[in-house]
Amino acid sequence: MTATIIRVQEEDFDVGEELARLSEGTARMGAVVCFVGLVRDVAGVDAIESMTLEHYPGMTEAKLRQTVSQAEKRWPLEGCLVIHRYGHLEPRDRIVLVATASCHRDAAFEACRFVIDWLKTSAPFWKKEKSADGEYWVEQEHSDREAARRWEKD
Amino acid sequence: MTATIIRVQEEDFDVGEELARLSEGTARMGAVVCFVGLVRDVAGVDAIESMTLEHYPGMTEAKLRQTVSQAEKRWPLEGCLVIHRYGHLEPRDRIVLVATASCHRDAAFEACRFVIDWLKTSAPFWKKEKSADGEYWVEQEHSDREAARRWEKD
Amino acid sequence: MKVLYFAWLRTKIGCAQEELSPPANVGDVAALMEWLKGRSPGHAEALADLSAVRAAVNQEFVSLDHVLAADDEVAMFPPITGG
Amino acid sequence: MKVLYFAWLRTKIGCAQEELSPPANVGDVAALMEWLKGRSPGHAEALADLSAVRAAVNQEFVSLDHVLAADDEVAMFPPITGG
Repeated sequence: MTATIIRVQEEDFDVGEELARLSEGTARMGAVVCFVGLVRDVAGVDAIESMTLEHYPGMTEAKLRQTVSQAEKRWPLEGCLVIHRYGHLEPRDRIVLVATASCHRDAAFEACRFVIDWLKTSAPFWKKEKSADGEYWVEQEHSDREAARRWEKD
Repeated sequence: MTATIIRVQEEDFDVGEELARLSEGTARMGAVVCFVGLVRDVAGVDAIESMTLEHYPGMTEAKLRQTVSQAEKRWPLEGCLVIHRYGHLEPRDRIVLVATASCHRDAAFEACRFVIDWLKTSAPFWKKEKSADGEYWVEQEHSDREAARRWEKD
Repeated sequence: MKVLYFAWLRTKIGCAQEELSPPANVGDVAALMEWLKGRSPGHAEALADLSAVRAAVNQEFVSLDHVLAADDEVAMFPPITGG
Repeated sequence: MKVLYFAWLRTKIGCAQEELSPPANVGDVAALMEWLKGRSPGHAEALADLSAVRAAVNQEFVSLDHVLAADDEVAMFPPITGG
């Protein structure tokens, strides 16, 4: 019954349309939680002009599927949607959408948090930021590793 | 700097448009979390045909403003949006949208959860469900009171 | 004093809003509810079990011992079920 | 064996993908990285600090002591930064 949608794409997405697609065909979901990651115009002290997201085609999709499938095992979900963009992005652009649907909001909130936390350290994406100083590859944040690790304890 | 949008309305809303409105004028928000509450077609064992949401005009808006303002004090938000519908609703219809935006996802997730938990026991709305057995007023759920109470401990 | 009723209190009482001038000995919300029970069988039925009734005065939730003023807006309703 | 490079490993090595047949004594990922350093100054620079390099074999994350087979797809990259 669960609707699972996973897409890795260069194009932007429409959050409203995607959420509507997630809830097609069922009236059992009472709660939809979604996370949208956006490009910020600052990183530390630098103003970001643009960003390039590189990924590992094939492995990315496989890892996203694994992550979603773990979420579906841990929580009673009616639907789960992950869209992650790659390529050239500018400040305010959407990078990623995670949406989870369940009968009740607890499961939807927890599963959404799990998927984005886990995705950040398991889906093979690499960000290159461009500022006035030039281009540089972004380093992994300690807080992201910690956030993912938290879910391993349970 | 924080964008605060609170609306109580009979009409439906477009989630994508509303989220876009929330992030207008700033490229500082890296994370947007949203919760959408939908009408389900079952409640317990009964099939729901439709629902009517009554509210207390004036007090509703005041309570939503208080809730959002508490969230803005507790977390570093760049924006917070609450839209709550009233009137006649059918299964799959959207009831409520809560969206929170912040630089980082922790704050956005926590604040969104806080606003929906708090709203459920502090915004004066009453649901009447219609099933084959007739119409009845919905009783408050113990789990909703507990969810709101959790935030009082901190 | 403006008194508002919501949800099943409204349907049992058969009216959404009344403009009332309770006597001086009606000092708090509980006393107002007791006094209202005398207005009609609908009022009596709606207010029979006060443990199921919540109140707001001037759009803030209050307990039943909240002291009333003549120009208050008093609302009575069941526990809320929004969201 | 197909070897893929991503992010700054790709830019330092100057190539995204190589089809290689390492000698039989190259048994695991660490040995492959050591062997790759001899291919060019770019390879040597990219693989100078292995603590900054992660690997996947057949699209699963592995540690550097993962044993290799001749037809494996091996990927090398820095810690990931998606989302």
